[in-house]
Amino acid sequence: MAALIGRRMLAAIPLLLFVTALVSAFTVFIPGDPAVYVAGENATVEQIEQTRERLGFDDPWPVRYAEWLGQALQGNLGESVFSASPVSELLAERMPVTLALTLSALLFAVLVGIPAGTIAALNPDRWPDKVVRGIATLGIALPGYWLGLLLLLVFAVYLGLFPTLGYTPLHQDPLDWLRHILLPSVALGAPAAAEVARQLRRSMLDTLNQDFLRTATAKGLRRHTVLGKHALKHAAGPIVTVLATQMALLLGAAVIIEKAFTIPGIGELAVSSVINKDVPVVQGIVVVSTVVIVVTNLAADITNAWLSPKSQSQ
Amino acid sequence: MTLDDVHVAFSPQGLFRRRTAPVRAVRGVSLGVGEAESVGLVGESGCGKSTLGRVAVRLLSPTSGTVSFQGQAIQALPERRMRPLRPGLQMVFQDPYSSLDPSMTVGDSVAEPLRVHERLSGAERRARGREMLHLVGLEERHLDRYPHEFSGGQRQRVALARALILNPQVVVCDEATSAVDVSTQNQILALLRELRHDRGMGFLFISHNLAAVRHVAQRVAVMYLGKVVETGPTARVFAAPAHPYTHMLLTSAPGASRRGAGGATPVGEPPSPVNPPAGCPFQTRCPMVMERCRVEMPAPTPVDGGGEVACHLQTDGPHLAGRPLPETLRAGV
Amino acid sequence: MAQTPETAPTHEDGRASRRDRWRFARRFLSHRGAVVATGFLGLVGVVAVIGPAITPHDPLAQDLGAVLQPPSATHLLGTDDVGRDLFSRLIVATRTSLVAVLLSVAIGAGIGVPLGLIAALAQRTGGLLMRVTDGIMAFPPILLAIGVIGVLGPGLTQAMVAVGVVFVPRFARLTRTSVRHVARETYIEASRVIGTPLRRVVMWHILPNITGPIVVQIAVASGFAMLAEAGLSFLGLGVQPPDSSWGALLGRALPYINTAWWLGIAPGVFITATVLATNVVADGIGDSLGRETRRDA
Amino acid sequence: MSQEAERGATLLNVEELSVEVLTSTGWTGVTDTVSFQLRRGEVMGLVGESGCGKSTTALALMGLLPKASARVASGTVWLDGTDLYSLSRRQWEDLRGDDISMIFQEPMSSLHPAFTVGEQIAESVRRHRDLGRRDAWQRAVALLEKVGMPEARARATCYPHEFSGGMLQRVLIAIALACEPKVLVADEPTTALDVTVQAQILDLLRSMGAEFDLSILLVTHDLDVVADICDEVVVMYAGQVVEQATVKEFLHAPRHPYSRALLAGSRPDGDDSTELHWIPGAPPTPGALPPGCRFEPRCAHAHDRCRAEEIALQRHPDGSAHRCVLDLSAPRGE
Amino acid sequence: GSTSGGGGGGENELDPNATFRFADTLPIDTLDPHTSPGAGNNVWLFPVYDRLIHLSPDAELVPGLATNWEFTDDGTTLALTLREGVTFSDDTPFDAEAVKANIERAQTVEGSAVKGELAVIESVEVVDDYQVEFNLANVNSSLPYVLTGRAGAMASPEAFDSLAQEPVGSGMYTVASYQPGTSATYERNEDYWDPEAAQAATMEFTTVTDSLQRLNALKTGSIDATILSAKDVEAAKSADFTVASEPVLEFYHLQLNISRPYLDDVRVRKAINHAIDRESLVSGLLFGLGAPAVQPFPQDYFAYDEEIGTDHYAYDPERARELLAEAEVPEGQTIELINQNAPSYTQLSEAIKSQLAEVGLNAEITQTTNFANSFYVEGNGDAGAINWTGRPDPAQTAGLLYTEEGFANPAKETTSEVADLHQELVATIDDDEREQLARDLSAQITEDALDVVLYFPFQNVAYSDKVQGLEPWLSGKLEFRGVGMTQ
Ligand SMILES: Nc1ncnc2c1ncn2[C@@H]1O[C@H](COP(=O)(O)OP(=O)(O)OP(=O)(O)O)[C@@H](O)[C@H]1O
Ligand SMILES: Nc1ncnc2c1ncn2[C@@H]1O[C@H](COP(=O)(O)OP(=O)(O)OP(=O)(O)O)[C@@H](O)[C@H]1O
Ligand SMILES: [Mg+2]
Ligand SMILES: [Mg+2]
Repeated sequence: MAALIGRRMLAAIPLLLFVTALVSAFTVFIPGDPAVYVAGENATVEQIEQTRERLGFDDPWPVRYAEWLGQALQGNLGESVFSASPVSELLAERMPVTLALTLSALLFAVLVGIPAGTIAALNPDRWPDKVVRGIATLGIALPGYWLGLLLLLVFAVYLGLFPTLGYTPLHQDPLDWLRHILLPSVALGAPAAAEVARQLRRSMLDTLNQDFLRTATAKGLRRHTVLGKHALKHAAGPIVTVLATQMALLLGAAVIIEKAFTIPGIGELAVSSVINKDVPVVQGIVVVSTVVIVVTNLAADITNAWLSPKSQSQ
Repeated sequence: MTLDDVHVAFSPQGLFRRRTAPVRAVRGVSLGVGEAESVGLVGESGCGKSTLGRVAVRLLSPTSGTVSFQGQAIQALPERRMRPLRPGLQMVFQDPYSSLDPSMTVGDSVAEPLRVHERLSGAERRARGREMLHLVGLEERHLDRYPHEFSGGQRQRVALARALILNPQVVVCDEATSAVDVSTQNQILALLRELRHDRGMGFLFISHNLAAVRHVAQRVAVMYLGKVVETGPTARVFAAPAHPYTHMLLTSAPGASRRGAGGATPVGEPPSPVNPPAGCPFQTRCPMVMERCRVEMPAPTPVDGGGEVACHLQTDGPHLAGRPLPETLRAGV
Repeated sequence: MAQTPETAPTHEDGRASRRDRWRFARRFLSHRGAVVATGFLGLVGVVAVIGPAITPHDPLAQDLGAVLQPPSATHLLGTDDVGRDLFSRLIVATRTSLVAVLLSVAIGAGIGVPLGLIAALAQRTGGLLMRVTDGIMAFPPILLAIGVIGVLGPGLTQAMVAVGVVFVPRFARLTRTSVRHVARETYIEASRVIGTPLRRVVMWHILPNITGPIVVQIAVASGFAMLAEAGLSFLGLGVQPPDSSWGALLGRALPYINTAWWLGIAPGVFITATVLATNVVADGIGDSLGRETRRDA
Repeated sequence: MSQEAERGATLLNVEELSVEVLTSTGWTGVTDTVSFQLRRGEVMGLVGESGCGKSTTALALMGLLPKASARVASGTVWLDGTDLYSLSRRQWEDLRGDDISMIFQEPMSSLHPAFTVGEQIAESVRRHRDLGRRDAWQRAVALLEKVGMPEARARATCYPHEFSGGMLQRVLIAIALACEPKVLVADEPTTALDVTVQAQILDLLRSMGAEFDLSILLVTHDLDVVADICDEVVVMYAGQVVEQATVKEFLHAPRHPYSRALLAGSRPDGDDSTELHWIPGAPPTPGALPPGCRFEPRCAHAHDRCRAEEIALQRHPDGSAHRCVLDLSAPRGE
Repeated sequence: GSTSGGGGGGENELDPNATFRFADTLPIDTLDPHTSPGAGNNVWLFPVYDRLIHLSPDAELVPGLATNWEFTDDGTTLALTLREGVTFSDDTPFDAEAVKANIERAQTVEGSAVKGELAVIESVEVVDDYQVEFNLANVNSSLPYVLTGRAGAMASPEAFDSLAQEPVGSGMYTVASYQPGTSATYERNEDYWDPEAAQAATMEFTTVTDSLQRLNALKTGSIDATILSAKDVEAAKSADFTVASEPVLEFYHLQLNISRPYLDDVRVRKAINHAIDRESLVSGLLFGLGAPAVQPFPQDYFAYDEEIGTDHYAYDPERARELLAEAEVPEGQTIELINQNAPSYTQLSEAIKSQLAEVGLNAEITQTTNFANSFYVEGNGDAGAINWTGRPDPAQTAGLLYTEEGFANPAKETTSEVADLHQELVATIDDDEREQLARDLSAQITEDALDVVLYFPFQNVAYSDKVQGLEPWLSGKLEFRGVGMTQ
């Protein structure tokens, strides 16, 4: 296990170098010039020129990348070109929000997707299956922000059950946190829940045909033990992988949901920094999200190793 | 076709994967199949039979050793130069379910070798395919069907038809009859015999079913943990096994006779090919193991009645071949 | 049955696959949902082709005196925020949306599948290729898309190229896994023993046997592409005015969701229904392609 | 006959069992009025070609037929005086693994890959016996020892993939025997194993049968296995019982042409020059059965009568039975 | 004209402990006034930082930290008298030294966004503790107005290094917490010199970029006040909120790059002016909540020229076609129309495109994510549909938009008349003369059709009935002075 973690961490290093270099190279092509904005509304052309020089935008990207990397290796991710805030602070401020959002969306996906998928698999082609499949397909088909706005309109604006914007950290006020996070999590997690339900249905159907379930039944185990313990543990394998891939998708989709619910997460920052060429912030976000994804995949692998000891030994 | 001192080791690869010890699947096997000769290869699951078979048709390159076909060493031939030799050297696989492409009709599968090696029109190919199906006991109407419409036995016959369509000199049959009913098995065995007699084909017949081997093979090689422990004419090996393992195989085949013999239950299980024990590979299960077996690899020694055996008993101990079974072997450990 | 004349017509490969397709068609047709969904997609396709000819109004004609009108006899779906007929715009936008989807999926599959094939067949380069795709997959897709749009500039084509780029690693991965799966089958070995050259092994055995998952993935990706187009248009990075796509119509309607809520309903429903239909079709295809593997215990 | 008095009481009584499965054309019968009796302490072989309904019958006894695609159309199964088909689901669950248990052909796939073998044995013990975690585990280890697992205590904490096929089959036997059932149904338990291991497992079954006073129903297509271990044989063809006899009778003087053909095809001795026998044609598929005797199209002894009418199973006073107008063992008399 | 729905139940007592929650339309970049790039940040900065001179709600100069200011030495010196007894929130005293330090910092700090505006100050001379003189390079009558903005914001010299995150000013509030880009909490400065200014104990500001979201937040009580887009005003009113809608200095225009072919011809520019139906833009896009305009200053503002009025370029497609024909513009001539990528600009571009099509011009819309860079710096496109957020002094607006060196002049070209008038305006100190010059300048700009001014949208300030004293500011940047909440 420790070896696995160690190996993955080592493998993450070239990955991080690769993506950050890619970002660096990439930003060259993004049109626009942050210096124009940074220099201020009343700046002259010379001032813009000076600003550009000060920010180092004149250097070729490998030079800038090397400089950034040198700093980053010392733990300094630089400062936002626009707000002059340290990138690490911006990330520390916003990443927990986005993480909380994506994780609760994932949790929602699990809590809804697993029972739904199981019920569907146990009644193949009968009405519960059809209902679950119908809703699941719908869940995948609904544009996330549309769903988000509809939820917002119904539950927050008309029924007044939830606030329409903002975020309270969990440690400050758990109940208020829940009120803020619930609707966005549902909106964000709906497609994931649908995907989990569909995949679980499939792998459950597969599992239900496995010989070892027949063995379990032949032992006289109760039906709920056979399904809830034996079948689920086996069928969960693909779901863990699905959840890991969903995590990457959710991180991206969070942009839109955060916008719809005005949640101060990483999303808006990501979009505006890419558009405005705030390279240090983009780098920071990419580093963090890559790490998140590496960690997620690692967690998925560890879970899978537990779910399937055989794969671990190979 | 001859194999000479073939070694195969599988070493797990991977950039970030932990290195593990190689699996030494085949360790120095020499074996030949002559014209119109059928050689049986028997041994326990995992002892390296299939690996050897795959080396013989050059699906695998051996780690060391030579494989020659029609006097030409083929173990290192590039695929392009190997291709002209392919028609003479064919193989039938164990699993009847995965050895036919599910997206192709049976007719296309059978005719695939013709498409590769001969310039024929579609009609000609079809005619040859039909002929081949007849030979293996199927009918023309089967040509346009898909594998999933066939039973295991039928598929195995289709696979055989595909291997035979180019009229090969040597066919490696890797457990070609293991997955089918006894009845079908007999049918296929009869067909193989016929092909050998009428067309002079040679067979390397891999099986763990001793009875089947006995029915088709003139010579038998017994493998254990990557090594050939005994070879010899079929009749001699079955009547007077010279290696304790061969003996164990024969006596443990189920049947009324075994029941009558009074419960000589074989012991233990074969060790892992990842780190085979030093000395004789069979030492962990051998009821007659001696001090020497643990340190020294027995060399092949000729046996009365033909063939060779790699066992210290042959040189040092009470010879097995041609003698009544010693008490120790009867009673188990 | 043995009376087939010796001079049987040449049975080329076409015939074989036709038979296969029949089986597929038969099974597919037995999925009522999938058939209905296919019908719906067909209808959408027809509208996409003949759309501009059948609009009741000029989709670009504005009437600033009549903005945000509710549905009426003249304007079946009402008017938008500069007073254009929404129904006409919806019809015209159909083509844009479909072309967008096709473009991105074509890019994704067109690059991803060959890459996956190479990665599966060439051991060394394959490993490297997969590392690179891993890296790309580690990017949140929207970031990647925005980056690509940043490079190429906003616009529908660019946006869909971006979405296509997002698809590439996914198609590559799926292809690689499927190929490796198929490559383990004995019939591939059997083909090698026959001496079939690699190129032909790929053509004859590998490609036909991975089409199933890939077709399904294409259908799933189409649904995703439609949503992605909508999302990018929502962020203003997609289609350029005054042209429109369903996603852009929806995005444009959202600010009016509580003043003129009807604006968002039609595009939203069409997007959802189309994605739903593609998914249902994908499921249908998946089910119908699944080969009966009989393996009695 | 005398020594069977105490052991020989009927334990499992299968009466006219017919099972149907769902095919593309609807519910189709795959077994037809299968009847046989399994006596206490006896090993009975259920043999026949692939697809003749052996596994279906075995699963029906366990109440394990897949609900969606198979059902018992008619018939009863009595286990020690209980009518199994009158039981509720919960009663079935209490019965399975306790009074009657089963092992399967593929040891590799019949164990859950993600639980240790010890857990999988202990689970069954805890389900049916009022034992704590520790005690159940102790018993699991004891069982593993009993089935001949070396270093049982350590091996109990291993996962199935760390075992060879033979070892796993021992584990499955341990699970089946965990609660000392009266009947063990074994569906082709050795088909997937090597000869030497096969012999080990058969011997284990034999010794366990004796130790636990088990009745075993052994499903197999391998007549050698039957000869090796069984006392009694039931031969099935196309869903019907065509012959029931003691092993001796069956091996030396089969009554039914099908039994004879089977035996002829499986004679193990012989070499390169021995003639090989096989039954021409293929067994009929369920739903497309020939009129009259189901074996008639492949039978060397068939005549008009066989085509005309269904042949009834003839019972003989010694408990044997066969389904043919002929009796190939006739010279021996009844 | 005000369409204000009345000031709510004004009789109620103000609650001194109240929290006032406001949603702003733009994100806050930094809390350092000197490096903060845009006037949009003023809303967030001004509660913390007082400026030397303040603006009144109708954009007139009123005392801030300076109680008096006057030009001396023919206008080459600006002398200021400072307010006494003021300290920064870190207890550093505010005095002439502090002013000197601030001006010098603003001129030199790395990343300064105001040094251009302050370039005219050559040196700062401390006369005594509360007297300070700015020595100027040349006469610049805009300087007092400049000092009302971020350039004149005073921060504690002790805290110069950390202003971006931890601002220290002498304003009516201090910042209690701050999340870059999204929100800030302000607490009342109990020692503030004007006890009437801060009525609420706490203010919470958040950024909500979407008007609909702001309306929703208002409706659900998450905020007390905000600014709404025209489309959402009706909904707010029907939900019983007060909406004060007033014109401010901000206007929308179709900016023309007059160095481009055809657009360098005044007839073409006039033609385009005539081609636009401003009334329908205001009624269709703003639901009437705006004032159509042809000159860059709103009615009732001192720089507004009555003679030109609002109808100088009446909607007249016929006339437009004639003018285009005279200038020999081919039918269907393409005009590249650039707009910032956001729905409101897109909508406007589309409307303009459709109206230009009527007179035979084919506008091709290109969206950009960075309008200023693309249109002003790189000089892409022929025209841009954008808003001008307004400046306190007409000379600033004219200077940036219509002079050769104006940053927001895409062509970096102008007419000599406009250039001369602008220079004269900058060099004139006398208030009456200035007003006349500003009017002339406005008239000249309009006459030369340097721009296609479209309309002044109203600023729609919406608030609940608990909010008191909140009115739109002509500057367009709300200052919240005197804003409080009832119980
Ligand atoms: N590609 C491979 N990579 C690693 N190990 C392999 C590979 N192929 C075979 N082995 C190992 O080599 C050994 C010999 O395998 P092989 O298939 O030749 O045995 P076999 O005698 O044919 O067995 P069986 O009777 O089960 O078919 C086994 O331990 C197997 O696990
Ligand atoms: N669930 C099912 N659905 C459809 N058909 C079934 C089902 N179970 C069994 N059958 C069919 O019933 C017949 C009897 O099958 P069964 O498995 O009992 O045969 P068997 O004698 O055990 O054969 P084998 O020796 O191959 O195991 C076969 O034709 C099989 O295809
Ligand atoms: Mg093998
Ligand atoms: Mg069976």
